Parts: sequence; C-alpha cells; structure tokens
Amino acid sequence: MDLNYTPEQEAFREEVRRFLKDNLPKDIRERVKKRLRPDKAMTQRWQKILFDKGWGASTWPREYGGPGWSPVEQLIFEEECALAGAPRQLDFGLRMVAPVIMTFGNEEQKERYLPRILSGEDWWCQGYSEPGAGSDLASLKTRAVREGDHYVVNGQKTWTTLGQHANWIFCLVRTSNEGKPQEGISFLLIDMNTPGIEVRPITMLDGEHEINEVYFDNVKVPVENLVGEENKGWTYAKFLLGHERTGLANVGQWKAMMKRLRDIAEEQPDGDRVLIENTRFRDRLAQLEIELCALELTVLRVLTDENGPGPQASILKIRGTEIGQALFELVMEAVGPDALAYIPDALEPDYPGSRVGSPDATPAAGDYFNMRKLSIFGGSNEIQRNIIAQRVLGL
Amino acid sequence: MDLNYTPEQEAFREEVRRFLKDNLPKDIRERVKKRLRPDKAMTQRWQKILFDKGWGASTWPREYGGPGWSPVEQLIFEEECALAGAPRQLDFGLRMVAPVIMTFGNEEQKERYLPRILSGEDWWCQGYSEPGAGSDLASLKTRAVREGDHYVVNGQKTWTTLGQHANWIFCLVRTSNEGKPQEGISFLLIDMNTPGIEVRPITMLDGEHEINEVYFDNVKVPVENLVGEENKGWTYAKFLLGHERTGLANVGQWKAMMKRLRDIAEEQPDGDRVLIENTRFRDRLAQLEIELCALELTVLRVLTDENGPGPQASILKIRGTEIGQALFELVMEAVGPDALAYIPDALEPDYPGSRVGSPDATPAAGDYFNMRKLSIFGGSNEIQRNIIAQRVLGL
Amino acid sequence: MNFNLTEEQQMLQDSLRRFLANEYGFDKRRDIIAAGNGLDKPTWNAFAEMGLLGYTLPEEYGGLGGNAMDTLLVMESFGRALVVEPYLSTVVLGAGIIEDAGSEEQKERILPKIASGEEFLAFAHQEPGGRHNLDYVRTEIQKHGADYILNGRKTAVLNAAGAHYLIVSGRRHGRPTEPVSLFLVNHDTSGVEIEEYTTHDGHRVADVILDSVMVSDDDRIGARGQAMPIVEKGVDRAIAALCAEAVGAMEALNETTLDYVKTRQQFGMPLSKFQVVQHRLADMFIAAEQAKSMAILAASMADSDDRKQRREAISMAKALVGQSARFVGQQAVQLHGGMGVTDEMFAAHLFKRLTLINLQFGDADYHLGQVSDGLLKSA
Amino acid sequence: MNFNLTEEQQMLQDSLRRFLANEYGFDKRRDIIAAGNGLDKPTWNAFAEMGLLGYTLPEEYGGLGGNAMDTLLVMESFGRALVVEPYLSTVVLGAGIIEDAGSEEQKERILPKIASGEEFLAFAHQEPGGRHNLDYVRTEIQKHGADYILNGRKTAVLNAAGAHYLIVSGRRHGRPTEPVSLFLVNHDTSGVEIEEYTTHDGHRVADVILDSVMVSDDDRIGARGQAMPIVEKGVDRAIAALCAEAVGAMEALNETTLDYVKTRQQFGMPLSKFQVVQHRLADMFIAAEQAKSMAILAASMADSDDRKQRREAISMAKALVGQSARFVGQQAVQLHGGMGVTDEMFAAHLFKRLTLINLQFGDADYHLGQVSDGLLKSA
Repeated sequence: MDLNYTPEQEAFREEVRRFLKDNLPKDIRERVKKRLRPDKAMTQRWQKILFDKGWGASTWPREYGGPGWSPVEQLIFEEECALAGAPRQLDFGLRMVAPVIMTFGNEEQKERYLPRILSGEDWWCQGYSEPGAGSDLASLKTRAVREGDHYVVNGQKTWTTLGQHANWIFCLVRTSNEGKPQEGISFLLIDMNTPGIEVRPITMLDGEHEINEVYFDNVKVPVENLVGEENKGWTYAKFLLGHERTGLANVGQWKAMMKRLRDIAEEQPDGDRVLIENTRFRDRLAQLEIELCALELTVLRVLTDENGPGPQASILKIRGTEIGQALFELVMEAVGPDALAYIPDALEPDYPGSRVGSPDATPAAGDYFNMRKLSIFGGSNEIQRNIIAQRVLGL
Repeated sequence: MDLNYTPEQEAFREEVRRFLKDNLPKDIRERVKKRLRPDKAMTQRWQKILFDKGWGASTWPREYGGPGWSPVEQLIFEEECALAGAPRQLDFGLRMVAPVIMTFGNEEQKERYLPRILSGEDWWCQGYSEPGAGSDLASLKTRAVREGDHYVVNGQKTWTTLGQHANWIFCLVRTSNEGKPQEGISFLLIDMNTPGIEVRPITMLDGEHEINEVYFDNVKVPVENLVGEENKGWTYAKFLLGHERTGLANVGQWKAMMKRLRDIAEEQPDGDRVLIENTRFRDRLAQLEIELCALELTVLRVLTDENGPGPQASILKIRGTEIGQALFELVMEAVGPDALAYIPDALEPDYPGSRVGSPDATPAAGDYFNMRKLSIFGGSNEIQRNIIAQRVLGL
Repeated sequence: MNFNLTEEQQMLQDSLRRFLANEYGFDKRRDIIAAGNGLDKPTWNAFAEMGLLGYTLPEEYGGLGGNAMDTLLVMESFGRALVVEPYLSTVVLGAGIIEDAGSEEQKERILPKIASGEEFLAFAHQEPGGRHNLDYVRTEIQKHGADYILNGRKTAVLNAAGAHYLIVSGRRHGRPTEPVSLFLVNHDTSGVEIEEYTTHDGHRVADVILDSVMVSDDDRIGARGQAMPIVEKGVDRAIAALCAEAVGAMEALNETTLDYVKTRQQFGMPLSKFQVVQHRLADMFIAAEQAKSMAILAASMADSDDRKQRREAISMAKALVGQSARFVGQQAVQLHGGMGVTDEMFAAHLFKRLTLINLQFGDADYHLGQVSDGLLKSA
Repeated sequence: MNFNLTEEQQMLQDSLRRFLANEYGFDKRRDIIAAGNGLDKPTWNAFAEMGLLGYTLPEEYGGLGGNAMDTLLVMESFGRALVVEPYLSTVVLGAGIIEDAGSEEQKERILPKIASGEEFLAFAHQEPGGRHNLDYVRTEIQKHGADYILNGRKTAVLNAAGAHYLIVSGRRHGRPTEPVSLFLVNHDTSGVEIEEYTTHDGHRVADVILDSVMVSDDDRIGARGQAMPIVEKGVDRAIAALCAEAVGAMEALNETTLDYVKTRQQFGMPLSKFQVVQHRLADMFIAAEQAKSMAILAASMADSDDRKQRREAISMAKALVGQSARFVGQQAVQLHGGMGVTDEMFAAHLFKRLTLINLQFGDADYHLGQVSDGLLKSA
C-alpha cells in the first residue's frame, strides 16, 4: 500500500495544471468560480480547447481518441480542472452514451458518433426517466414500434437535463411487452431534429431552466440507430448507470467547493470578527473536510481495485451527493441573511445592478435548493442503499 | 393556552419538595445521586415511606389508595422525586400490572393484589418476552393448559428485569392455538414461589445482573389468577404497553441527569480549564437541554390532551430513550479516559478502595452500555416508528 | 398549565384557515408574488376585517388585547398557506415595538392605522456584515441642533418599500461602544433610499440606505441609548412568530408529503408501503411535533419582561425549530423525488420558506450558541 | 498510489487471521481476561514466532524493518478478534518511541527483547484531569546531583503492571511553562507504585504513582526538554494503530450483525428482509468503509516527520473513526435487540471495545477540534 502519488503522477498533475493555466479562458474561469449561470457556448468552447489538446475525453481509451489515462490520472485531471475553475464537461455524451456505444455499438455507430462527442459538435441528452417512473426505470412506457427500416417512437421522457441544448438523445424505449418489464427494453439513439419531438422546459425550484420534458409523437428513427440487440437495452442501461455512479462522487468538484468555502469563511464578516473565527462554523467545515478526505480515499481505493468498481460505487454516489449537498448548505449558512435575496439577473456575468452582500451570496440559496436533486437523480440514495443491501451485503 | 403552572400546582410542588427534603433518607439519596448499585431493600424502604404518606402510587386513583393526582401533578411528583435523588419506584407493579388489574381484574383480584403493590410488600416482575420473540410479542410459546381448577404452565420467559427479587410475575401465556397468534393469549398472575419456577440470571454487557430468564416446568396456577377472560390477554397486554410507553419518556429522570451532567461539566478538569468552558462540549450539552425541553413540553401536551395519550405516546418513548441514551453518552465522554476503568466493586456504597478520576467516572461507561437497552426494551424504537406510521399517519 | 385553545382562539383559527383555503391558494399566491409588491390589498383588508391586524394591540388603539399566543395561531395558519403579506413586519415587529416603547403620540398616530390596515411598518435594524449578531449596529447618529442626522445602511429589511414608517436603529457616531437608539423615520423623508428585492420564498425585503436623514427628538422610540432591550423584545416576538409559521409550514409539508407517497407508485406499490419511507415520515412527524412544542414555549415567553428567561426560551425554540425545519424540508423534497425539485410543487415552496426562516433573525447554530454560552455564564 | 497488499503483507495477514481464528476464540479470550494479567504467554510467544513483535523494528535489533502499514494489518486483525495482549503498549508505543528517540544503548538493551517477546514496555504519560490534552503534564522533575527525581501521578497507563520499563514524561518542577522530558524507568525502581485495574473491554491499565523515583541522565529518552515531538509521534503511531484496530472491530461487528439479522425471525420473516434493517446495514457498511480509508491514511502518515501534516491526518482519521465506531457499535447492538445488551454476545464486546477506543488518545470531538483549529491557524 502506498498513498503517495508516483513521480510520474505528480509530473502529470503539473502538466495538467500548466495547461489549465495557459489555456483556460479567464472569462470562463471567473464565471465558473463565481457560480454564475452557465451557458452552452462556454461548455462547447472549453470542450473544443480540450479536444485540440487531445484531452477531450479523460476516461476514453486511446483507440477512440481518448488520452488512455489510468483511473488515478483521470482523477488528477478532474481535480485540477475543478480547482482551476474549468466548466464541467458534459457527462451525457462523454461518460454515458459513449461507453455504451464503445461496448455495445457496432463499428458504424462508433465511427459516426464518438468523434462528434469528443469534439463537442454533438450535444447529447438522456431519455431514461419518464413521468411516474422515478427510480423504477424499468416501468417505462415510451414505445418504439418497428415499421420497415424505422422505429416509430411515441411517448414522453422527463428530467432531461440541458435537453434544450441537445441535438441527440439516447433513449430507453419499450419494444416488447412480453416477459418481465426489463426484458422488452431497447436502447435507441435519436436525432433531436427529427419531426415529432418537442422539448418543454421544467422550471426548477430555484427558478432556473435546467431540465426538460421531451415528447415523442410518431417520431421515425432509422433502425441503424438501435444500439446492440432489440429488447436487450436493460443490460446497456445498467452498464451506463454503473458508469454514472462512479462519476457522481464528484471529488474534484467538491474539493474546489471546499476551497471556495474556506475562502468565504475567511472573508465573510460575522459581526465583529470573520466567520472562520466562529468555532461552531469552523467545526462544521472541519467535519466536512474530514468526510471529503474519507470519500476521496475511498474513490481511490475503488478506482485502483484490480476488480474494478462494482456495486461499491453506490457508496461513492451516496457519500458524494451527501457531502456536496452539505457543502452548498454551508455556503448558504455562511453568507447567512444575505442569502435571502433572489436576484436571478445577477447570475449573468454582465449584471450591472447592485447585489446583496458579497458575490458569494448571489447564487448561495439557489445552489442549495438546486442541489437537493443530487440525492434524487442518478438513482436516488434510497435506491443506492437498496443496491448495497442486495449486491454488496447479499440481502 | 397557558404554559404556567397554576398556583395550586406550584403549591403542590412545594409540598412534594418539602416532603422529600424531610423524608428521603440521606443514604438512599447519595446512593442514587452517585448512581451506585441499587438494591432491593432501598427500593422497598422508600416505597414504604411513600406509602405511609399516602403517596405510594402517584398514578393511581383514590379508590385504590392512590392520591388521585392529575397528570400534571404526577409529573411534578416524578420530577421532584428524581431531582431529590429518590430511587425509581417499581413500574412492574405500580404502572404495569396494577392498571391491568384495576381495569380488567375482578373485585377479588383488586382486593388481593393492589394493596400489596401499594405498600411494596409484593415485588412484581414481567413475563412478556420470550427467547426468539423479541418485539414480535404475539409469537409467544409459553403454554398454559387448563386442568381442573388450575392452569399448568410450561415454557420460558426472558428479559425479566429484577426478576431475582420478585415474588410475583404477570405472564402472557398461550391458552389456545386457534385463530391469529394474538387470539389465544391469556394474562396470568403467578406466584414466584410456586414449585417448578426457576430464575436464571443473564449477565448484561455492563457485567451487572439486572435481567433474568424465568423457566416454567409444570407450574400449577389457580384459575382465579386469570385476569379477565381466557384468550383475551392480548387486549390487556396492549393496554399495558400503552401505559408503559407514556412512562418511558422519563422526563423527570432526565432532568435530574441533565443537572448532574452540568455539575460534572463544571467540575471536570479538561487540561487547563474546566469542561464547561469547552465550546464543543458545551454545545452538545445545550443541544440536549433543548431537546429535553421539547420533550417535556410534548409530554405535557400529550398528558393534558382531553383525548388522553393515544399512539402519540410512541413519540415520547422514542425521544425519551434517545435523549436518555445521549445523556449517558455525554457523561461518559465528559469524564473521558477516566471512564475506561471497570471496577464493579466501586459501585457498592461502602467500597473502600481507590477509584479512577472523580466518583462520576465509576459508573459512567457501564451506565452508557446498560442504557443501550432503552431503545430496545419496551417495544424497540423501530416498532414505535411502525406504530406511528400505522396508527398516527394511517399508513 | 393547559394547551387547549379558548373558544375565541378556536374561532379565529377556523375562520382564518377557511379564508386562506378559499382565497389564498397556490395559484393566487403565485400571482401575488408575480405582481411584485408583496401585498394583496383585498387580502389585507380581509385580515383587517377579521381583526387580525389589531388582534394583539390594546383596545384603546383599535385592537382586541390579544397576546403572542394569538400571534402563534395566526402565524401557524399563515405558514400552512405560505402567506407572503407583510404581517410579520407591520403587525408583529413594527406595531409590537411601538406598543412596547413608542410615545403616546406615536401610538395614537400609528397603531389604529395598523389595526385598520391603512398603514405599514418596517423594522430597519440589521446591517451588512452583521450576520446574525443582533447588536451589530454601525449606523451613525449625529446631533444636529435639536435634531439628529442618520447615516448608514440597513439590509434584509422586511417589506421596507411599502412601509409608511421605518424603525431605524443607530449609535452615536456609529461607534460600537455607544448604546443603541431607535427612531421612527417617515418613508418619504429626504435621504431615505430603498433598494428592494424579492426573496427566494416570495417575500419582499430591501436594503435601506440612510443618507443624512434628519429626524427629531419626537421621532425617537424609547429613551436615548436605551433601545437594545426594545430591539431584543421586538425581535424575540418576531422569532416566536417565525417559529409558529415554520410549524404551520412543517405540518402542511408533512401532510402533502403523506398524500404524495400514498399515491405515488414505485416498483408496483405506493411509496408509502416501503418501511424506510414510513419511518422517515414518522421521524418527520416527530420533528414537527417537537418544533410545535417549542413554538408554543416561544409564544408563551415572547411577551415576558424577564429578559434572560425570555431570550433563553426564544433561542431554544429557534434552534430546535430551525433543525426540525431543515430535516422536514429536506426529507419532504427527497420523498417527492424529481417532482420535489420543481417549481410546480407546493412542497418545494414550503421547503424554501422553511429554509429561509432558518436564516432570519439567527439560524439554528447561532441560537444553539446562545443557549450554550448561557450555560457558561450561569456557571 | 496503490492500496494493494504486498505478497508478504498478504501472507502475514492470512497467517495471523488463521492463528487468531483457531487460537483466540471468544471463550479463550474470556479466559485470558479472567486470568487477570492481560497476557497469554503462549499467544505472545506465537506472536514473536510469527515475527509480529519485531515486524516494524530495524533488522539490527532483531526486527523485520516494516512500517506503520504493517502495523495496520496486525491491528486490523487484532480488532476482528478483540485481542487484549499488550501489543499496542509494548510494540507500537514503547518500542516505537525507543526506536525513534532512544539512545543506542537503550535500543540495544531493549528492542531485541521486545522482538523476542521477553520484555514489555508501557508509556506513562497521561495524567489525571488532563482528559484528552496531550501536553497536560504536571509530573515534577527535580535535579538531584547528576540524577533526577520524579514525582507525580500517571493515569490510564496501558499494561503498566507487566511492563519491565515505563516511559515517563515530566517537566522541571512540574511547571506548565517548562518543556517536557522523557525518562525510561525500570519497573522495580523504588518509589514506583502501580494501581492496576481492568478496563470495560478487558484490557489492563493502571495509575502509576511516582514517589521520589530516581533516574539518571542515561535513562533519558531524547534531548532534555525536547520530548514533546517524541511523545506526539509515538501517540500518533498509537492512534493510527487504534484506528486500524477499530476498523477490524467494525468489520467483524458488521459481519456478525449481518449473520444475526439473516437468521433472526420477527413477524414471520428474517429481520434482514425489513427495508429499514437493510438500509441501516448499508449505512453501517458505508461507515466502516469510510473509517477504513481514514485508517489507511493514518497508517501512511504515522511514520512521517512532517509534524503538521502528520498530526492533521491523524486527527482527521481518529475523528472519523470515532464517529463511525460509535454509529456502527450502537446500531449493531440495536439490531441485535435484547441479545445485543447481554454479555454472551461477541457483538456486545466489539461494541464495548469500539466505545473505549474512542476515549483513548483523544475522542472524536477532541480530534475534530484539532482539525478545526488547524483551519484557523492556516488562515
């Protein structure tokens, strides 16, 4: 056992750090660090910069244009990106549909889709959840009926994050009603510009438009857009969810948030002192530092495990989301009454008006509200505990 | 609404306080306050003193020799007794079997048993639980078969608290196997001196002998010892458990413990200061003070409710035991490393040897271990949550 | 010792809840917030007619002579319906302070108009950077002949924009060592600037900038430099009211969550059949009941003149209510699943209000600290 | 960065666990405790033969040159079997300090006899009233010609009664402002009195009374007045070892609880079928895994000479391990129901050990405070 990074890993970190220093645009960095409203162009601009460097997809193997990094290198990359204030890359293409296409897709699909995900030309969104299905994914009702060389898709998806920007959606659709609910599901890739698709915004509790409903009304999808075999989609779906959970630990992001929280605590006035001098607040900060440290080490243990991440990944999802939520809660409590104000326009980088309190206060409560989703989406934390009970503890 | 005690209630409190000051023997008081090992004689001596005053059973109506106090007066009495360092009276007779006899027993039973409970002549214990039954009380197997004017009882009871001192036991026994498990249960009063009864000690995790197994081998019990109707015992059992839960809030005891904890914190050295000056410790004390205050008010709300305590009593059991356990945990943490030492002899009042740390340290860890029972016995806190879900929330 | 409502209180509660159920639904509330001034005049007039606005004021000023226990009932009902009208600022805080410490002239001039619903008040005390510290006041008071000039900035002032009078605190030369005085400032006094904004839960608050604002000796509330006890009592009463509001919101949130999990199907059965969900709901119910007990305590002590006892009870209540509100709010959202984080669910709005109540007039940690430090001083 | 065991480590772990499973069962352990000296000589000899006692010592003193990562494996296995032998006191603390800071003569005299299992050591540092404060030392050192006289009282000294040498800390005249020195005191030195007692978890500790105990300059460990860094490092290593022991105990407790709930029937089905029980077990598993991560961190830092980084890591680990141990212990007892609070269940003994580990060398709150105050100083 050795918890030290190897000299090669340290050198890699240095290389990443230097690259970020030289190539992450200042306007993007400041926007991310202040947690202002993200936009599509920013995400795409950054993806293009990474792509040009050959770092467009940290988790991809070399054969598909990835850098072929080890899990520890991937983690270092993510952490440095987060600390530098780089925008999050889009998971839906890079970490969700791409591994499915790599593993279960045919050669044509790999050639057609993967390069455009890597370069950022395509913006993917997910079509898993349906109204009423929630964590019970397999109860989905969206139907795809084969008619000649097309499927005709009818139904509705929901919780489609950033679907308003997407030109592709990967969908779980029902192609058969026989057998168990899991058995009649297929995995389809659908061009969002196909006639019959409508995207409707859902307003989140923080007032923002981040998620959507997607309606399918007789949408014709070429059969070559089917991934793998018909009615085997559940296998691919579970594979994808496993990948998602590991990413949900979000250690790099939370380390950057922790740094931000410490900065806030060192600047936020608390009557006649600064907040870091308040023992009660500082203790909560310390508690989170400790929990985050334990999570980071657990992630490293899981990632360097010779057997790869199994159902243990559910631990990472649970702890990662709990810690993330606690961080945003503590930011809100740090700015205290300044968090009351709801000034959505102030989330734009060029907002000219006056703010309440420090700039940290502007997104504080909205972020806290929004982040309640973390323990719900991606398989609720209750579902993750079911998974641990069943697949780790054998109950 | 009025949270103030009436002048009559204040006067009553004053009367109780004066009585305790004049009549609670000093040796008993000191023993209780130091949490030294309780003994049978002490409990009986105190019961006799209360009995002579006419206060032997605070919860009993006048017709059975009780003082006929209101619920608030009962609470005042309990609180003052706890604060003064009076030993706990024995619930098994006074608060468990007695209400059952009053409500479901016949005149003969009332005349025979109640006066001896009141005076402390009889020491009752409970024969509810059985090995393997746990919270699933109705699955009990101890059988009582009617043979002429006797029942013949065979089986085993367990978790019989202080059964080693008892001369009477109230038992749930199976008199029929027909219908649902609840339907064939009867409520029997059994003289512990009957041939065929054997009491075996169970050593608790703190090393003390507090609970017992009770074995019944062809024990002959006169039919007149049956309470109410044969096979209707489940009704009486539930009635009894409802009474037990209300008592389990234990507010008076915990207020006395809180006072003790504050005293400890003001005397316990913590390096170069005293413990109360340690913000982290003091915050935990404050948190408990607040929770205890909320519990006390909730008890008063339940007790003064015109509809009487319903399934809401489960809240009191849950919060009462959680707070009690937290108090004992905090006492242990207060004395810190001094709690390590296990010197059982030092729990005797006349122990001549040396102790570790302050006298508070002697029982600290043992108490903490022992008190884990609170959330298990009397219907585990999980069962109480089931009760709330089913009978309060209607799930 | 009794927790039963009087017949009058029961009637008040019944009629208020009926009114709110009929006239203050989710959509109506949304419209009121969207309209942007945080006040629906017909609703306010209805409150006046029901006697709510003067319920706790003395009869000689058009009131009904009630107390903080009556405020508890009103605020609990407001919490259930998430009422955003300026009741706390005008009636509880503003009128409360003037009744406590105002001059006879001030009382006669203002209180009847509060009771009748014609005028509004705002309490401009909190300052940027003060966070939860009640005695953090840096607003400057300068003597100017017989008058005074105020300079400073107040923040998070509830309903300042609609208020006819602001109750403003300050210290001589803004020095922390000087004692605090209070002044009644007419909203149209020169130098008063108000930057208004909405809160996340649909209330209206403002920063109030005082730029050489002139007030006279007659505008002072209470004796010179003796204002902190007045501020404390006013705020304590507001905290008691917020505790009651939070309890109402928690009860509504528990009810709506219970309804939701009974109908919401997952894996072929209602969510409510899962034991984990059942125990969670039981814990939420327990949390709300504990909070209710403490809200009652806060109300029973809010009018007390025993400062130490009152402040301790208020801090105990606000701490526990804040903790309970956090737990109930977060768990309710969680049990609603994806729906819980959308704007369209009433539950999400209850959650937001509960979150923000915790940040007003001291959060749970702050008040826990007050109780904790109180243990030290008594040592 | 890798978390895999070396082949050697895997073999050590396997053979030790096999030995303990066969030779150190619940009943055997009970007998050893009942025998009253906290040491089973055949077991200790077996440890010596397996190389455990010198595993971390340099080869020139009969050791195998291992490090704190190896100690982690040993202590984890000890935690699973609740071994009460004086390994922590003699090997981890005692030999560790002498290896770190002892004179060449001291090392040669003592370390080989530790590795061979012939001699025992005890670290007599903690004093009554010091609670968790490591620098609370009031034992007096008085110069007496070329020698020194020690007076004072030490408490909670692990395995003092069986130790051949005590490592004793003190300050000149017992003054808090004086720096700390360490001395090696032979157990049969005149004036050394030992009041031994058992702990709740079957270990042997003692108060050590030093009544004019004479030591020479050669008995000093490290330079005069320079002992705190030595003490800190020794204690940090002990804490890392305790963290590992706690992880082993948590894992064993989770396993035994899992077995119990699978067989225990309630309401017609095994307890393990109840969702609330399943989620509880999942949380216990998560807690133990987090603790394990931190125990590995502690072990990886325990030998470091970067004081600030080492102490921070150790405090982080002890805090989280303490919290996890508390949660796992309490819940395991709860899930065992009535059986969980009886002496006959191994689970109850694991719970007691976990509880007491938290009280040794600083509890979770104390170490959280260390981390917290560290944030301040770096500000």
